[in-house]
Amino acid sequence: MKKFINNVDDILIESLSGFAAAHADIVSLNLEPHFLTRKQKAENKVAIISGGGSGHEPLHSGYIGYGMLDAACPGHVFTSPSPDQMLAAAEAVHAGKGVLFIVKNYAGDVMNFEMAAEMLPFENATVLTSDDVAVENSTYTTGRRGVAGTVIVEKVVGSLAETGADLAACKALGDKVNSRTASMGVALTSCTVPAAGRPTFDIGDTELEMGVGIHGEPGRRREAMRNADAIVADLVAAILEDLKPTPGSESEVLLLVNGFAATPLMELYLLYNSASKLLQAHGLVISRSLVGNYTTALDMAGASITVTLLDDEIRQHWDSPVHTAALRWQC
Amino acid sequence: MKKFINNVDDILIESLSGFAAAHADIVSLNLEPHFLTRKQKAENKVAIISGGGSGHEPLHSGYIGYGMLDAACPGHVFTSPSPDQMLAAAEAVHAGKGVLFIVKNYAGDVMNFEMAAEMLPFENATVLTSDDVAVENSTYTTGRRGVAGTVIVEKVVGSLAETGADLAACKALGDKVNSRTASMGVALTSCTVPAAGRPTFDIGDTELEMGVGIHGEPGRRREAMRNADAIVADLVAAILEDLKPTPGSESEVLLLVNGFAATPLMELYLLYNSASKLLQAHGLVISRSLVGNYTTALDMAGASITVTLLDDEIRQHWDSPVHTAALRWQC
Amino acid sequence: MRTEFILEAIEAVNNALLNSEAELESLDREIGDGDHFINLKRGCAALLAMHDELAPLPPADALQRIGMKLLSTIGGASGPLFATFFTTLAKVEKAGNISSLTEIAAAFSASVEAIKQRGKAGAGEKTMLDTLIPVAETFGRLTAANAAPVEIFDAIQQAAEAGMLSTRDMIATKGRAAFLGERAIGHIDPGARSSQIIIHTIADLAKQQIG
Amino acid sequence: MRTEFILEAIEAVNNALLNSEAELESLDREIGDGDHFINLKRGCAALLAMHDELAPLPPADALQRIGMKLLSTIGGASGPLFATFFTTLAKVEKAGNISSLTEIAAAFSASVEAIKQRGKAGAGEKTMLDTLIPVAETFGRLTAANAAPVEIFDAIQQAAEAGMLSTRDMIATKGRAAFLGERAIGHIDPGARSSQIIIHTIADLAKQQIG
Ligand SMILES: Nc1ncnc2c1ncn2[C@@H]1O[C@H](COP(=O)(O)OP(=O)(O)O)[C@@H](O)[C@H]1O
Ligand SMILES: Nc1ncnc2c1ncn2[C@@H]1O[C@H](COP(=O)(O)OP(=O)(O)O)[C@@H](O)[C@H]1O
Ligand SMILES: [Mg+2]
Ligand SMILES: [Mg+2]
Ligand SMILES: [Mg+2]
Ligand SMILES: [Mg+2]
Repeated sequence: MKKFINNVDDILIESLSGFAAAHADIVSLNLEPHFLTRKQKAENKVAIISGGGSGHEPLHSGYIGYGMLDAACPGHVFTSPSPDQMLAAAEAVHAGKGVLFIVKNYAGDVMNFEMAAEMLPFENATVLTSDDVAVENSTYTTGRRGVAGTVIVEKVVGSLAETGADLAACKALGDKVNSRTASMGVALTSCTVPAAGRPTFDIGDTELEMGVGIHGEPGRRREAMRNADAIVADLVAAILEDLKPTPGSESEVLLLVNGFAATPLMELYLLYNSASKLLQAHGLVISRSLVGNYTTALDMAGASITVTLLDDEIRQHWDSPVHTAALRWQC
Repeated sequence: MKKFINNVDDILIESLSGFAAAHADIVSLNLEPHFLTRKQKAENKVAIISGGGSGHEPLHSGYIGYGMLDAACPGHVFTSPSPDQMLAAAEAVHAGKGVLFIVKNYAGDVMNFEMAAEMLPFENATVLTSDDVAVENSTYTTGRRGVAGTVIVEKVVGSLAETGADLAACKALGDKVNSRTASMGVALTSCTVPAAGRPTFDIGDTELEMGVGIHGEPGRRREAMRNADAIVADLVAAILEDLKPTPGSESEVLLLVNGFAATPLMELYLLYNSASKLLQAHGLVISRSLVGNYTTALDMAGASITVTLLDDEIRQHWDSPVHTAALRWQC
Repeated sequence: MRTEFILEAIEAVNNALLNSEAELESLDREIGDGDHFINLKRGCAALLAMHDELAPLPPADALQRIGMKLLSTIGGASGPLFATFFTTLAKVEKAGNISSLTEIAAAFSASVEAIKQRGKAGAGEKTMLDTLIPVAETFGRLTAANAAPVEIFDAIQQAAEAGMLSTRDMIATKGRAAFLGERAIGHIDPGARSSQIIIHTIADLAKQQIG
Repeated sequence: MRTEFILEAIEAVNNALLNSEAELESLDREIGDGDHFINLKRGCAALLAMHDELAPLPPADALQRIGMKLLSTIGGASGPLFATFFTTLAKVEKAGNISSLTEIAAAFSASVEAIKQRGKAGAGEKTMLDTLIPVAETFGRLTAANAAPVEIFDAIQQAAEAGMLSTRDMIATKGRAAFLGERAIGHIDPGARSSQIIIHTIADLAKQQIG
């Protein structure tokens, strides 16, 4: 394992400190318990809080700021944060209109946020994101994993909250975006958890892991490496099978090609090229796009494709001003 | 070599097509010769054109747009573009006030842009970027390489050009920023040129390449892997030795921690944390920051640190609105 | 319950888990995300660091603090579950001192029940519960039958081991391994194994103190 | 000059370069960025594709088009240099047919001179010029001395090889390898080697046509 670290035990705090220093105009960092908030506390809005294991940067801290999150709780690498973090974060950013937690659907995150919600002295609700169609839903009561689609939920809900909408409306929009969003990923290499010091899984030079999770969890199947168009065709097919857009409806979609960290932008744009052609051939109109490392898996090489079926409400809240470390436009 | 590609020969065009499709609101792509321009042609300003080998994305195409470049000419992977591209791009974006080429100092880029400049029917000038202090200047007449500091030159000059400043002023500011900017990088792995199909250099599991170039050119020396603070201390020392900021002057600097592509944001922020402490200890004030993959080297794991000595003029043009695929603020 | 025993148990469990680093890490790498050992190690370290703070406390208070500390240090899926176990144990102890083996068995059973509720899980889902449920059942059955303490602890250790091993052939329907479907078959659940190590260690300690 | 000979030379050079893929690639990996072979291959392929367009042209026009095509296809450092070589050759040919070996030697020398100017480089800087300059010198000297053609071509091949090999012990002061300082020592310059292959191939072809 070769990583830029000093001490495995200090990686989180040093990285958070660097993040907070580099973006001191946007965020403030609190330590013990660890959480980050907007520099300027927002007033009179639902407080939007997310969090999860670290190693997925810029998720979630990179999405704190105007138009998106009020606070984020970073756990240790790939480990859910704990309720004390969420309680302290909620205390810091609550602005009288309740708290909405945006939580990726993993047992650990769900239980920790649930315990926080139970202890929280404020009105609160939770949006569980579960966009990963690699996990076939039916047989497992756990449901699907939340992956890169979470960014879209956070952006859209964050925008609505900025308008002063109430908790129920924010929760409803979050659930709607989640239900209209589907993702699937593929890995070319494993990631290495710093504290473990060796790759999470072994993968050959001519293999890929189709449907991999953002923690290096194995996916649908191990396969022989194929060309980009063939890989994208499988990802897009699984996504469309899930979203089932009305054929020929010219439905508008948002297409996110997300890198897991170690895949260069040049390849991500090549994947975008391939995916966009397939979606268009399916009668869809790609009216919004995002390409880059938005939900990563430590140092994994690989990428995921996310499609959200837009409607006027979602599109409007996607387009609205946002000012965070990792997403910024119109301001 | 595992990469998301279809055909090695098509990687450039497919990636450019994806880029142009994903950012169709900002850029237009021309093929044969390959160049990209702003969607809306700018009027009455110096046309700022850059270019270079591909594989450094988002450099340069990702910096096309309001407040930065008017056009970019992408060469094949790690290969300078050719004069026909620059001539066609200049033809497309020239707006009556001349053309400024921003060129990284490599023999190939220099010669190709020089030939274009000789053939160009418009007034033109060139800013050569040469911020890489890994190359000790004195003994080699070639001078230093241009690396991530190029982004800062492009942003600052792009902003000045937007004000209607003339060619000489743009050239002078570009040269000034370049002379106040120093960078140095370190690689943990090699990159793999797709057409070559194997890593450019071999590097052991406990080695690093100090002073590596953005094409995987060997650096100052091969060393044993060390902790992040020790690595950063060497990079910062070389940079400060070059910039020689007046000690204790509280000089303001811009600190860019740039990833070469395969290094996760979590590690880049950790490097930022380390570098910022050293600069502060040196009496410098870090008043502007940028952390991310801004000048990459295909799929190399590694990072570079860039410091620019700010003054009022440079800071103002750094802060001004910019709207490109990879840098966007205030609009 | 005695706080002293709790502190001894923490130390013994910490040692036992540290000795299983490679195994636990690889189990969670195979069907999880590789951090289960690290999570537990962090939790144990936090508890060891609390030694002087816990020592003077009555057991109910010690258990409650242990639960809250585990909640804020382990994280992940196992954090809230271990925390729930200890805070439930604290509640039962608070309600009336747990002293006889029968009372301990009942308190254990209530705490395992709380884990089931927190994780919305039951037996056969390839989790730590496949270790804990048979242990609770064996513990309750043998104390009710007034079996000899050593016999009870032996039986608990066997139940834990059998339960842990039974996860090998299961498909997971809870936790991270649930995303793997058929691919989880053939791998022992890391949480089932760590719970079995913990149970085994504490039972050994109890046997020593009896013997 | 005959266009036919130029076309034959292109084909022969293309074959020779393709046969040296691994070597050229590894030379540029060692002290450059690994693309020199690919750049040349792309240039050759473009020239081969122009065959029917070039065939009917007078040699000056063919050379000019070759230069411009190489300029727009090779890229990198070698693109403008090869292009400069051919456009200079075209200019000389245009000014008055190059036919005798003496005229060819003079034209070659002028074209190498143009490369020196374009790249602001000279002998001993560890570039293609370390192959080309000795060749130009040998070519000029032996044609002036009225040496036999075969002897001239043999001498050219030897000069090219010696020049190419001489780059091994040099520090580079031009091109990408200049950034390596001492570390470039021990490696032959890729451009020096490719130029040597090209010269060797064309000299062989010339010898065949004579013999
Ligand atoms: N709902 C649940 N009920 C009981 N145990 C669970 C549940 N979900 C997960 N676990 C247990 O947690 C273990 C994983 O713990 P750990 O690796 O620390 O957390 P994470 O899965 O969040 O990385 C699994 O092996 C399993 O035994
Ligand atoms: N200034 C120069 N003058 C002459 N030859 C040069 C000069 N700079 C580079 N070269 C030659 O170009 C070769 C490299 O070509 P190539 O790999 O195609 O381009 P790049 O270096 O841009 O990747 C070097 O090996 C060297 O022989
Ligand atoms: Mg985990
Ligand atoms: Mg090159
Ligand atoms: Mg785990
Ligand atoms: Mg090269």
